[in-house]
Amino acid sequence: MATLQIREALRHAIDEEMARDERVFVIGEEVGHYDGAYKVTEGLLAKYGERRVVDTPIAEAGFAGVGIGAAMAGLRPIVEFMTFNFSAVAFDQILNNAAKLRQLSNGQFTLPIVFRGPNAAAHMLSSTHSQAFESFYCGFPGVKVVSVATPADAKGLLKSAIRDDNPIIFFESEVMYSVKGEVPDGEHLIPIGKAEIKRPGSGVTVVTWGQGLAIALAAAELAQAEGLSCEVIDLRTLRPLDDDAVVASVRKTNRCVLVYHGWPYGGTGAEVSDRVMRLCFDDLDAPILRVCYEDLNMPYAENLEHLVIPSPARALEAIREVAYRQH
Amino acid sequence: MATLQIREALRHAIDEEMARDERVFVIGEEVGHYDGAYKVTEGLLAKYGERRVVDTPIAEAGFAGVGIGAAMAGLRPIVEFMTFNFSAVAFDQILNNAAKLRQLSNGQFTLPIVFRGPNAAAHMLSSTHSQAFESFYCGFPGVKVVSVATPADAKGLLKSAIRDDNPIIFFESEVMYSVKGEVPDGEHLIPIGKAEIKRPGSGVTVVTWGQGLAIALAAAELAQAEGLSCEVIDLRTLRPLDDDAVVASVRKTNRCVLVYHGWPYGGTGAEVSDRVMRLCFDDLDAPILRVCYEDLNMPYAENLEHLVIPSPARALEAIREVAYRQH
Amino acid sequence: MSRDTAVQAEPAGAASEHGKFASDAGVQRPRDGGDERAGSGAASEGGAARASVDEQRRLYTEMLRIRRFEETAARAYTQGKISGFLHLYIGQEAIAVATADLMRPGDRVVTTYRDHGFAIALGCDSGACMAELFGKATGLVGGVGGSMHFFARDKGLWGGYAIVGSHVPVAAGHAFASKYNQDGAVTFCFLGEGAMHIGATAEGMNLAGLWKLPIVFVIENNLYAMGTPLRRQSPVDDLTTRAPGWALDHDRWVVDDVVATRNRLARIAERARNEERPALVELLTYRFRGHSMSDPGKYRTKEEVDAWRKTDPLARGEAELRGAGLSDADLESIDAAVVAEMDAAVAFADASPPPAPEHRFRHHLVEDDP
Amino acid sequence: MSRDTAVQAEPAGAASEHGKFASDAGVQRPRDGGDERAGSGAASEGGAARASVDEQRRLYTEMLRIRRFEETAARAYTQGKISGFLHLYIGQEAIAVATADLMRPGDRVVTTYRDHGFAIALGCDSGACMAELFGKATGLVGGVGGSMHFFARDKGLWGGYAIVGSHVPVAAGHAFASKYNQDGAVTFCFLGEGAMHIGATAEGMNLAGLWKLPIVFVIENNLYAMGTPLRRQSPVDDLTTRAPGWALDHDRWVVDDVVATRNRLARIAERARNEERPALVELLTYRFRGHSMSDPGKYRTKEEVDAWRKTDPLARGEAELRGAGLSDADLESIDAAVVAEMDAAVAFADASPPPAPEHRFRHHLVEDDP
Ligand SMILES: Cc1ncc(C[n+]2csc(CCOP(=O)(O)OP(=O)(O)O)c2C)c(N)n1
Ligand SMILES: Cc1ncc(C[n+]2csc(CCOP(=O)(O)OP(=O)(O)O)c2C)c(N)n1
Ligand SMILES: [Mg+2]
Ligand SMILES: [Mg+2]
Repeated sequence: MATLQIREALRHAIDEEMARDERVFVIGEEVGHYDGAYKVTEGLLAKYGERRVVDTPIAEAGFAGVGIGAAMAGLRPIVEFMTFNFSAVAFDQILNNAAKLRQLSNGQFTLPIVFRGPNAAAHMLSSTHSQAFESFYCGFPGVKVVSVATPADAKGLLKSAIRDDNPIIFFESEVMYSVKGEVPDGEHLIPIGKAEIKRPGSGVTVVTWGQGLAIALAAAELAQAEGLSCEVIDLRTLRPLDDDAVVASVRKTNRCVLVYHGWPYGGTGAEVSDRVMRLCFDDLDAPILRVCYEDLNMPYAENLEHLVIPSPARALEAIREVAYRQH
Repeated sequence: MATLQIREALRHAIDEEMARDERVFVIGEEVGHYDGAYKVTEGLLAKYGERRVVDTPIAEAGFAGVGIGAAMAGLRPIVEFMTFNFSAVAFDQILNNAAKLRQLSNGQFTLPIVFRGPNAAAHMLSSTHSQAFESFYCGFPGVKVVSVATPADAKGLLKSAIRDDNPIIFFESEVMYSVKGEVPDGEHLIPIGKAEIKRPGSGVTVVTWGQGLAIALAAAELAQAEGLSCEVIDLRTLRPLDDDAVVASVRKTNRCVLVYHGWPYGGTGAEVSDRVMRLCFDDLDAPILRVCYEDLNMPYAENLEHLVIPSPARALEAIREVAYRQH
Repeated sequence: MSRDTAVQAEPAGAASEHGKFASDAGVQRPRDGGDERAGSGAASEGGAARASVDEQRRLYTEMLRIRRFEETAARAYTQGKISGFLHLYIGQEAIAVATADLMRPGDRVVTTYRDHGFAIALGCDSGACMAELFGKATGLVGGVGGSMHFFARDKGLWGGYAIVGSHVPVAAGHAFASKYNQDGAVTFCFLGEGAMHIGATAEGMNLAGLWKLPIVFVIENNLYAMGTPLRRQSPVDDLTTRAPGWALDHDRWVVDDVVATRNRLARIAERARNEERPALVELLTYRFRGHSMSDPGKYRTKEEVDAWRKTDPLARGEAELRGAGLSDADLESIDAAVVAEMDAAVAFADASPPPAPEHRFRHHLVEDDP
Repeated sequence: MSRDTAVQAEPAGAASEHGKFASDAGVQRPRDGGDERAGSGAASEGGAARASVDEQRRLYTEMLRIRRFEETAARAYTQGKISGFLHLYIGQEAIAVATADLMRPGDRVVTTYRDHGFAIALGCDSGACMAELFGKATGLVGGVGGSMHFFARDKGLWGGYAIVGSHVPVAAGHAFASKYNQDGAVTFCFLGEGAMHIGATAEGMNLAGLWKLPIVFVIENNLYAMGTPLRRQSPVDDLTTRAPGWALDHDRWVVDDVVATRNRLARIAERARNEERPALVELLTYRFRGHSMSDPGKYRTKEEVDAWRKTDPLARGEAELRGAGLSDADLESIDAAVVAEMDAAVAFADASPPPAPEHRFRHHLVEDDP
C-alpha cells in the first residue's frame, strides 16, 4: 500500500493505462506544458510527448468533439475539462454525440472515451464555477457516470473507466485533489457500477458520493456520539446505480438520508430517493431526506457559501429527523 | 370562447403582448420570413416588421445570448428554439447567463426573457430530435419552467410568461400544435406556478404535464371503465412546482402515478416523486410509480418508438398497480 | 481519366477572389455565365472532355441513381411509408459522386442529415438505404437512425449527423486519429452553408488548422438554410473568407460538372493527405426540392430555380453523353436499370420486417449487445 | 485633447496587414522597435504630445490607480483576505483607461473575469471594489460575485463574465438593444485572445456583423491563455484575419501608449456608433503577473517579461510626465494619494460586515427581492 493524494492516484491511473495501451491519450486545456491546471497530468507530457498529451485552445465543444471522433476511430481519449463547469459549452457533444453515436450507428462505432475533471463547488468561486454536473449527465442513456472520493477509488475506477468501451463521465473535486489515502500496490481495478460501504452501521443509511462523503462521515461520527449508528454508502458510480447495495442497507436500517453536493431539484439525489421509496416502500420508517445545496446560485462570500453547501451539522439534523430524535 | 389550435393560441398570446408592449420582440430561426418552422409566428413579420421579428442564422448560443443581452438592456425577448433539442448548444447561455446574471449583478440587471419552442418526442425523428429538456432546465435556480398542453393554458401562460420579469423556459410540443380547444375571449392570463386538475377523481392521483396529459386522460378513461377513479393533475408550471395541489390530491387518494414524456433517471419526474414521498409519507398506500420514456435513446422505427414512449396502456398498468388491482 | 491524373486548374487556396457571389439581389442564382472561375473549371481544364466515355457514363449513372433514389423516397414519403424528416439531395448529387470517386481506401465521409446521396455514391445497397427510411430491420442502421443518420463504416460513411455543426469537431477527431495513427486517410467533412455560423464549426475548423489535420471541409452552399437565404445568415457571401483566420487552404466554385469537381477536389484532398494542408472548400450548388418534405419552398422564385436547372450537373452529364454519341435508347436503358434498382429497393424495404422489439435496447452501451 | 478631436491614424479596417506578430520564435514579445505600425501609433500621430499635461496626468493617475489597486488586492490575497480566483490586470491598465476615457454616456463595457481595471477606470468606488473581493456586504455586487463578476450598471460596466466567450453574444445583445432603441450607445466587448477560438465568440461576432450592430470587440491579446501561448491556440498570429469573414472593421496595434490607444479606439467606436460599422480590434498587451494568483507563470522567460516592461504604458506615462516637467516629488505625491486611496479601500473592506445570511436568497427571481 502506498499513501497517495487523489491527484497522484489519478495520475498513476492515467500513466499506467497510457503505458499499457498506445491508443490512450490525454486532451484538454493546460494538460501538457502547464502540467495540468490542478496538476493531475503532471509529468505526462515529458513522458509521452505531444502526440499523446494534447494541449488545446479554449474550445470545449471542439476538443470534446475531437475526442469523440478519435474514439470512433479506435483511439481511447481521456478528455479533461479544466472543471466540469466548462463542459456546459460541450453539453451537446456529450448528449448528442458521445451518448448516441453507438446506438445511432447501430453498433458500427464504439466510443471508449472518458470525460474527466473536477466538479461541484470548490471554495469561493461563485456561481458559474461551483456547479455539480452529475444531475445533468446522469439524466440520459448512453453514458456511465462515476464520482470518486478516495485515492483508492480514484485510481481503481479511473483505470476501469479508461478500459471501459463506453463513454464515461468521471467526476473529481478541486478541493479533494490533495486528500490522501492508501492505494493498493500493483494492478488495482475497481468495477464500475458498485457502491461501497464506507462506514458500516445499523440505524440510518446515509447515501453519498463525491464531496458528500466527507460530510456524511463527519455527520455519522457526530451521530455516533449521540448513540445513532449510521451506515455510509458511497455510490461511486452514479449511472448505473447500484440499487442492490442501497436497498440492502435500507432494508436493514429502515431509514435513509442522502448527502451530496448538488442542487435539490431532480437529478441524481431525487433519483436515488425515488428508487429507495419504490424498492423499499414497506421498509421505510421515515421519509427519505436529502441534504444538498440550497436551491440557490452559489454566492462568493464565504459565510454565504457555507450556508448553501451542506455541512455535517445539517446532515446530522436530517439523520436525527429520520430517526425521530428530538434535540 | 373561441376554438383555437395551440399554435394559434400561442400566436395570439405573442401578438397581443407585442401590440401591448413595444419592448417585446421575437427572435429565432425561421420565425419571420418563413412564418415559423411550425407556424407559431405566422403573420407576425408582416404585422410588426423586421425590427421586432428577427430571423437568425443557425446559432442558438449566439441568439440566445443576444436575447439575454437585450433583456438586460430592458427589452423583452421571446427566443424561439426551433425545437428544444437545439437548445443543447445554448445550454451554457441558459445555465450561466440567463439563470445567473440577476443574482451575479446583485439585482442590477433583470432578465425578462422567454425561451420557447417544442419539446420532447414528435414522431419518428430518432434520438437527437426526440428529447425532453425540462429535466435539465428545472434542475437549477434562477429560471421558471412552464409546459403547456391545452390552447387555453398555452395562451394564458405564454402571456403571463412574457409579462414575467424572470427568465422563463416555455415548453410546447410539435405534435400538439394542431390540438384544438376553447380559449376564453378577452384578456386571458393564467398565473405561473399553479397546477390544474384536468379531471377530478378520487382513487389515484395522476400527475402529468405536456404531452403526458393526453396519455394520462386516456388512461384515466380506461381506468374509469374498470371502476377506478383517477384525478389527473396537469402541473403546467414545472419550476416552481405547485406542491399544494399535488399534496392535496394525494392526501385524498393515497396513491400517485406520474405520466410524462421524458427519461426516467432524475429530473422533473423524480423530483415530484420525491416531494410526494416526503410531504405525503404517511398518506401513501403504495409506492409512487412513474410512466415515462424507457431509459433509451429514441429509435426511429415506428414500432420501437411506440414502445419507448409511454402509452395509455402502460399508464393504466401503473394505475392498477398502485391501486393493487390484479388483471 | 484516372483519379491520379494531374489536373491543371489554378491552385486551390489561390483560386478564390472572395468576390461577391450574387446573392444580394434578392434572387439567389449562379453568377451570370462567361466567368469560368465561377464554374467547376470544366472548360478551363478541358473538364469532361478529359474523361473517357465509360467514366462519364459511370459518373452520370451514379448521379442518376441518387436522383432516382431520392425521387423514389419522396414518393414513398407521400405514401406514408417513410416518416419523420426526409431531406432530399436532388441537385447536389455531383458532390457526393465526385467525392466517392476520388476517395482512397480508408478515407471517410462525415456529413449532415442530407446523407442519402453519399450512402448511394459510396456503394451502400440501395435496398438497405430504402429500408432504413422505412424503419425496417434490414435498414442501413437497423431502422434506429432513419433518414438523418446513415452510417456505413465499411464503405467510408462515418455518418450523417443532425445537430447542425456538431459533426465538424467529430470529423476533426477522425482526422486527428489519422494523424495519430499515421494511417494516410483523409476525412471529408460536409456541411451546409447554414452550418458556417454556429460555434462548433468554428471550433472544429480552428483545431484542424492548428493541428494541420488531414481533413477537407466542404461547404455544400445550396444558398438556403431551410428558408433563410445566405444574406440573412451572414454578412459575407464568400464563406471562404473565413479560411485564412484558421489557416485553411481554400477554394470555391459552382458545381456544374462532376468530373471537374472531382478533379479539383482530388487535388485539394491530396494536399491535405500529404502536405498537412487542411482545406475549406465552398461548393455552390442548389437543392431543387424544399429543405425537407414538409417545406414547400415558397421563399424561392421559379425564375431562380430555373436558372439553376441550367447548371444541373446531371443534365450536363446527360448532354455530354449525348455529345459523346449515346443515343436516346442508350440513355433510356441506363435510366431503366436505375429505376428498376430503385423499384427493387422499395420492394425489399416493403418486404422487410420491422426491427424486433428487443432491438431498441441494443447498442447503447457495449454490454447491451447480445 | 478632447475626445471629439479627430485623430489621424490610418483607417482601421485597412491598418492591419495580417502580418505575423513574432510569436513563432518560442518567446512571445513585441515586434522589435522601429515599426510604428506595430505600436499604438503614438509617434505617427503625435500621440502623447497632443495631450495636455493635465490630461496626461489624469490618464496616468487612472492607470496607476488600477495598478495599485491590483497590487493591494494581491497582497490581501496572500494575507487570506480574498479567496477564490483573482486575475490581475497589471500591464493592461491602459486599455481600460483609454476605453473609459472615450466612452460617451450610455456606452457599455462588457468584459471577462479580469475586470477590476474597468471598474476602477469607470469610476467605481475602490472601496466597494475591494469589499467585493473581500466578500463583504458593501461590495460592488454585495459580495455575491467576487473578483470575476463586477457589475456597475450606472457606470457603464455591464459586467465581468467568467465562462470564456459566453459574454460575446450577450454583449451583441446589448448592442442589439441599442439598435432596437436607437439609443446611440456603443457596446465595448473585451475578450482575451484565448476567447477567440470558442464557439460563442464566433457566433456573437457573426451576428454583430450581420446585423451591423453598434459594437466594438476588443481582443486584449496578452499572448497567453493561462499557460497556453497563442501559437498553441490558433494557427494564425493575427487574429484580425478573422474579421473579414464576419464583415467586421478591424485594426490591431501594440498598446504602448494610453493616449494613442484612446484616440485610435475612439475613431473606431464612432464608426460603430454612426456608420453601422462594428469592429474587431486586436490590442497587443501583456500581463506582468500570472494568469491568476495561483499561477507562477513558469511558461514565460524573464527576458520576455523584461522586453514587455519596456513598453509598459504606465512607465511610458511616467516618463512623459517627467518630460513635461513633473518632478520626483510631483510623481511621488500622485502615488501617495493613490496608495492612500487603496489603503482606505482595504480599511473600508476590512471594516465592512459580511453579507447578511438572508442575502443569499435575493435576486434570483424578481419576487425574491424584499
Ligand atoms: C443546432 C441546430 N439548429 C437548428 C437545427 C434545425 N435545422 C436542421 S437543418 C437546418 C438548415 C441547415 O441549413 P444548411 O446548413 O445550409 O444545410 P442544408 O439543409 O441547406 O443542406 C436547420 C435550421 C438543427 N438541426 N440543429
Ligand atoms: C469555457 C471556459 N473554458 C475554460 C475556462 C477556464 N479559463 C478561465 S480564463 C482562461 C484563459 C483565458 O485566456 P484569455 O482569453 O487569453 O484571457 P486572459 O486570461 O489572458 O485575459 C481559462 C482557460 C473558462 N473560464 N471557460
Ligand atoms: Mg443550405
Ligand atoms: Mg490571454
